[in-house]
Amino acid sequence: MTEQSAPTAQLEQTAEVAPARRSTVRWVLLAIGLVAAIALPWFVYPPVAMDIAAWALFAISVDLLLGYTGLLSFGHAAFWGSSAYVTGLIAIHVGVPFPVAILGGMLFAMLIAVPIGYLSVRRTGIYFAMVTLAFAQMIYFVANQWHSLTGGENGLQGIPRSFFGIEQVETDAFYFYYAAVGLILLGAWAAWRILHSPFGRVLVAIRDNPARARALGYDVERYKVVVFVLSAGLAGLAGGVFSISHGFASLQELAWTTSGKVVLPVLGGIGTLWGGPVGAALVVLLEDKLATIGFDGIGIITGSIFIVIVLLFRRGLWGTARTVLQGLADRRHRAPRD
Amino acid sequence: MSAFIQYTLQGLAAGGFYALAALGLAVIFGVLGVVNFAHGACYMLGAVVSAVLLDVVGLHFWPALVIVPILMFLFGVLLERVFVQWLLRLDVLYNFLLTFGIALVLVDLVKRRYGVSGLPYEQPAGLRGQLHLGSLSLPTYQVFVFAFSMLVCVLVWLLLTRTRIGMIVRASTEEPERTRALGINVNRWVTPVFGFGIGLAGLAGVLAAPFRAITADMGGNFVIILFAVVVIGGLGSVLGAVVAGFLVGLVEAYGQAYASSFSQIAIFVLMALVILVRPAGLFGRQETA
Amino acid sequence: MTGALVLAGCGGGGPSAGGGKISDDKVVLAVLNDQSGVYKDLSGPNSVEAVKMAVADYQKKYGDKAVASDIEVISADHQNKPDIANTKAQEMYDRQKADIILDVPTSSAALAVAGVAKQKKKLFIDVGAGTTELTGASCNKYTFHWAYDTAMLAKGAASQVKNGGKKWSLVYPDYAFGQDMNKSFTSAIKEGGGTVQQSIPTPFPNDNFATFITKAASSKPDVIGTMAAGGDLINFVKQFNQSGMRDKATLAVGLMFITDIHSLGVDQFAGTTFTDAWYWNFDKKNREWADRFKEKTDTRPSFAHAANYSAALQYLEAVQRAGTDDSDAVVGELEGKKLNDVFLRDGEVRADHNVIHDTYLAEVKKKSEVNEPWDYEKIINTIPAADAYEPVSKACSL
Amino acid sequence: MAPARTEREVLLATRGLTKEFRGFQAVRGVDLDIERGTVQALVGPNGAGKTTLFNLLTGFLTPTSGTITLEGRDITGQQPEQIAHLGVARSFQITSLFDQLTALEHLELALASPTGLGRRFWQSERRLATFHGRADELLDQVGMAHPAHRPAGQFAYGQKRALELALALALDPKLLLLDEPTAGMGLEDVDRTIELVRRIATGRTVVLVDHNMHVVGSLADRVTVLQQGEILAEGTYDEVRTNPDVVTAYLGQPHA
Amino acid sequence: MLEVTCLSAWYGEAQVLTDVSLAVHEGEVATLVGRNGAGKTTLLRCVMGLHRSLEGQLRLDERDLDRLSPNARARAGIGWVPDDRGIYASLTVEENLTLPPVVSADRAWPVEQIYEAFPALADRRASMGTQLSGGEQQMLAMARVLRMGSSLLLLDEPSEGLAPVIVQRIGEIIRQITDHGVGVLLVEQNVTFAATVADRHYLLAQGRVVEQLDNAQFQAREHELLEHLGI
Ligand SMILES: Nc1ncnc2c1ncn2[C@@H]1O[C@H](COP(=O)(O)OP(=O)(O)OP(=O)(O)O)[C@@H](O)[C@H]1O
Ligand SMILES: Nc1ncnc2c1ncn2[C@@H]1O[C@H](COP(=O)(O)OP(=O)(O)OP(=O)(O)O)[C@@H](O)[C@H]1O
Ligand SMILES: [Mg+2]
Ligand SMILES: [Mg+2]
Repeated sequence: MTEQSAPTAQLEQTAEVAPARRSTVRWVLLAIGLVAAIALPWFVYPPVAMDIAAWALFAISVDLLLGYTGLLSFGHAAFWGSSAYVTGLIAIHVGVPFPVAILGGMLFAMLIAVPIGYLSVRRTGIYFAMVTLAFAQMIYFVANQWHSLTGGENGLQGIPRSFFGIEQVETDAFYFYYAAVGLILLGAWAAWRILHSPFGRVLVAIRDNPARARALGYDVERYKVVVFVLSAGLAGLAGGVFSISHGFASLQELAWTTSGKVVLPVLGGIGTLWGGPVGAALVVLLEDKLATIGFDGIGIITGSIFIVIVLLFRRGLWGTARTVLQGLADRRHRAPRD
Repeated sequence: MSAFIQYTLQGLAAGGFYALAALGLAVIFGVLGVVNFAHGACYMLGAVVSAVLLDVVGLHFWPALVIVPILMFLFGVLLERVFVQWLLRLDVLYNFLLTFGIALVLVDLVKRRYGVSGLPYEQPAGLRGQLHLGSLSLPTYQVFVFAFSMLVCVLVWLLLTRTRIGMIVRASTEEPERTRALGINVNRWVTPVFGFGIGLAGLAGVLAAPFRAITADMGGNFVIILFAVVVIGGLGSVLGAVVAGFLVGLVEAYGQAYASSFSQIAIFVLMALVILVRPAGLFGRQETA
Repeated sequence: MTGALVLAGCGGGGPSAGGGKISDDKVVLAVLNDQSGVYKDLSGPNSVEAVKMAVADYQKKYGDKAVASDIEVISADHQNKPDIANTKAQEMYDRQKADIILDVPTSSAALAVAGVAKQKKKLFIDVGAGTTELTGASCNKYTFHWAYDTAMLAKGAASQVKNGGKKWSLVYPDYAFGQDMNKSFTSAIKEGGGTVQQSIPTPFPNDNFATFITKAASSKPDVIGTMAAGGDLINFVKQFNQSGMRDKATLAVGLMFITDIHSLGVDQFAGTTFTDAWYWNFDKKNREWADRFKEKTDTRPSFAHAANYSAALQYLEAVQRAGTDDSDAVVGELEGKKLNDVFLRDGEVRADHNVIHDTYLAEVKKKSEVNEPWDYEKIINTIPAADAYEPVSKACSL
Repeated sequence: MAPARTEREVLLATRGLTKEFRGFQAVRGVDLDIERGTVQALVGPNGAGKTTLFNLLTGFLTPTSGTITLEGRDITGQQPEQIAHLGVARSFQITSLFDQLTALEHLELALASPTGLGRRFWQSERRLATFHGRADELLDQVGMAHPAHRPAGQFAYGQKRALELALALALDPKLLLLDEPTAGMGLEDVDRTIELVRRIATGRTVVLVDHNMHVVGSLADRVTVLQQGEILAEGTYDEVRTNPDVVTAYLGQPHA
Repeated sequence: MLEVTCLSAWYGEAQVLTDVSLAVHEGEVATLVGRNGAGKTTLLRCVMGLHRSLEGQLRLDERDLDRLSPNARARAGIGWVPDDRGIYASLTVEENLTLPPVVSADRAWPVEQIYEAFPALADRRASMGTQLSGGEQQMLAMARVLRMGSSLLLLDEPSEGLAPVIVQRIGEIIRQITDHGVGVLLVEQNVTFAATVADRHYLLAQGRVVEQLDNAQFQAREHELLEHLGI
């Protein structure tokens, strides 16, 4: 019967924002997003732009679990990182064009996600978070120990960027961005597709009230595992792009601090898809700028920003903006009805 | 054999310390349902404050053991009033993010003021040297930490189980609105409990000062271990946190002694096993967070 | 840069001809290091100061004869994150027209930057990182390793074998750095005729060393060597002292900076031995420089500060000799040169771009022996440059 | 009693069904036979074990001992979703909905469940629109057509109860378990619900828990009275209503 | 003792109460009847101070309530039995019962008396609140306010999900406490039950009080009301 008691606290998200129905709005946003993604390297330094894109997809993958399924994974570094390494290893030892390598990394991430997910999804809330963390730590440990393969603390250096011998892409970060951002967009599209599918609807139901979902004949565990693996895949895709773009993979990719990047979607706004990218852009740009201003209190700034956002814009930057917009829209829509 | 006993004793000593350090987290976690990621930072503050007081006003270990926790309690009250209270009933995630932010700020403030390479601290008077029992010997200080931690744990446990506080605060965080409607002034209870938890973190900090590096980062990884302890023990269970503290201490000690390079994940393996076998930890209430 | 080459082609006159041969008329020295994390105190912002001192000295020395008339020093904080280091390095070379990057602690970050340097064909002198990889498998034409590496630390510490201290127990953090240190120490001690009874891996990071210390002590060694660094080192030492081992065995520390001694207090460390690449109070020359440094930063320099000064200075000297800041020319002016300055004693740029120099086995003074702030070290051995480092590694081909 | 009617077709049967919560027996050795096509009422004092019995039958709790058979095959210990797929639907006594979803989306989900459409993460959610028609009907039946487009979180209590019912119906089950369907409804809604249940009961089997004797009286073919986890009495409404034990244990002195 | 004058309440855009005025006197039971969604619960929440977007006046014993926080109102003697019972999952039955403070010692029921009245609770006192059966939770919610000894009870469908015997007992209890001067504002769907306990009835439709009847009239016109209002 305990299962009947609906999830203790609700995430301050889709409250008004049940799956967005206004498809016109949706298309406009989509267009904006695309333009942004394409214009990015003109405005920020291409390698940084690449980081933003990669973290954006990572954030989306986290949101897939957090915002739409109510699972806070604190071990996503496992997928981001392991894919980063596997991608790197493939690129180094097999020498295939990087998209292929990344695909390999992504598949590997999904592969390890199956057992991890299978074991974890029976737990909820903080317990889920901690189990996933535990598994991530184990993978970190393996990577650290397996010095010969991963280079341990020194990281896996010198990952090539072979791309059908196209010189610019392989050497110039600017062109590389356009070669790689396609993968990111593909991932983002996949997430969007998943969320606005019948499957996505079931996820929301499961998040709200698992017991009820089961009574309707939905196998909650199975759905959770599937979404967990899908999410891991996206995280892996992002991680692969990241390691190719930087030309190395380091243990940091697997450390829990990377899992800590779950904050990205929260900053942008949970359960909004766009929140992830916004949050990622914010944090990456911040880290980049702060690196050069010669102010040795980076944490003070990032920390304060987190605090302010949680206290004042709980729906996240994007979430807040969107709620405001919808508020206006609703006024128009609702007026006639009640 | 005597080596084994030696390791066991060291494990227990470490365990006692973990228990105490995790206690505050367990209280805040279990009673208020707040994932206080800043707990590590508060532990660090406890240590730094005692080091600074020693350096500036020459306040020694023994008085610090009383004064610093009180200061930290006040600090906790401040945190709760200014930040935490707004998020009490929301999903753990928001507290997590908030306290994460707070931790970042605290750590960097300390770094800017006191640098990164740490502060010196004295060996407390009367706790220097070792205690010898037969072939074994333990640092006196370790023994003290152990005994002291036990004492505090028992007191806290009594406080939460033998009084109404525990239940009132649990209700207040489960359904603040409704609890008000039942004539209970929620804030009056929640705030001090949060402060209390922070105070405990500070206390752990003071105890750490003589045998741990007093640096801004000292809480960074420590807090993760503490989370593991609390989760292994089971959310909301003070007793659980204590038992888990010892468990972790022993596992760590044996791991270090007999499988050094694996000792670093021993804790996480342990945690995974416990959660998978007992969904709500060793002593947790069945409702999951 | 191409522009500079063309001019060079025109063979325009001697050194005094100034700016012309300087890429975009400016020499930019970039310091990329940790300005907020664990290396902040021992390197960090003060290394930037040290580099500025080098620039000033260079300009003072050559006045208007200086090839690099216009010199700029920029810096960035890589927060010990290799990805940021990597991005920043690219940006420094491409956008901010840096001609050289300096310092870069944390091996993974250093190796990442080395990669960039190789790709961009620009100079990189690493000071802060300890990995021998930089002058081993991942060495390249544009990367130099200045102050120290794990092998050198080991050899230094092992030199005390001949002062007694034959039986060793080693405790090392179980990650690349620690593992390298452990290997180097073991071999160095063996060469010196000592024995390593046990070497014990520990987690990293780690705050609880009690069990490890007991274990290390169990074989009754003369010396217990720890490869822990930074915060972990302090944890180790505090618990080592509490355990009462201090009276039973010498403590040898693999990597220690004077800032560590300062932060923990000299009496906690008293009697501990370690390898130092440079000590401010070693002789008059060092001391003069240290005093100038103190005026700027009101603290005493660690060897990293001095090394950054030296690296910057020698780079500028090389530019001066080359008459241009063109990378290949400057590399040419550095390779194989014997160098001497306040930091480099009997220094030499080896074929593998490892810059070797005399190093020192230091012992931490007792509180009673300290007669001014930061006066913490007794130098017991000086290890001549020739013996201070491993021979050139075969793994490296530039 | 069980053997007496074995020639009639039994849809669901329990034998010695027992559930124990840490030493406390909520359901004790219950033998229940539910015949196809009948409306069977389950009444009894609070805490008699009715909801627990429902939870056992629908797999939300696993029995401490005893067996459950549906159409002759043993379903003891199966998962809720599996049992749902076998055509057993239930409503919850303590309202249990998806706060973020609108009434309409609730029903779409329920209707999609048997089709397996929910597994398709590569298709558009518009596919769910195919269920609109049926969903609207159901909402109409329970008088929820008006607020169909509001999130369930905003419903008044009675509205939630109505939606509960609609959900159970949506699965078009062989066996429908209703836990206090009319609780918190006004009389008129109660009567409409009675009508509704009667209509859907044709060709279906319904087990119904309700404390409203009016509802039980007008719907139930048979009534089983539980007390402290055991069957106290069984029979037609009138038999049971006049049974002195039942009166003292449950009804109190009879009135309207 | 309770006076509500010209109360209007909103949920965001939607207005759910319009100019509701009513009064409850000492020792009297007033019911609030109306079909689902009429606004009954909202009204109680307003009185309790839990619903804030409202206009109008709320007075308890000549005392203005607007200023008071919910907990102050509870201490002032308002006891609330919410429609969803509001039992705490994290507390045991006994804790649920003894959680709220006793606001008036002489009116408050001692725990023993409560366990006499509801033996079911006595047996389950050690189990977690939400493990109780629906009806048991309902009893617990009722018992909780009895123990507080409030002077004005707001009962939101207290008979829901209760066995007829228990419903009768609740009826007796209500009469018993009203004899001691407690006022009760009762939200009921179960008209028959309402009729047995109440002195006066307010009929609520679309958030407006459309009629006010004493019990006799109410029973007399029950059928007409049924058609007219659909209660
Ligand atoms: N998870 C549980 N843990 C402990 N006891 C429980 C649990 N669930 C139910 N019970 C107990 O089992 C008994 C039967 O509960 P159940 O909900 O089946 O009663 P019910 O017949 O539905 O009563 P009502 O008519 O009030 O709904 C009750 O006394 C209840 O306290
Ligand atoms: N949180 C909310 N947000 C928006 N509208 C709400 C909310 N809660 C209730 N409503 C609406 O306000 C109206 C009155 O609700 P209320 O709960 O007061 O009705 P009620 O008379 O108590 O109904 P019931 O008898 O079913 O409990 C209903 O139409 C309901 O849909
Ligand atoms: Mg029930
Ligand atoms: Mg209501």
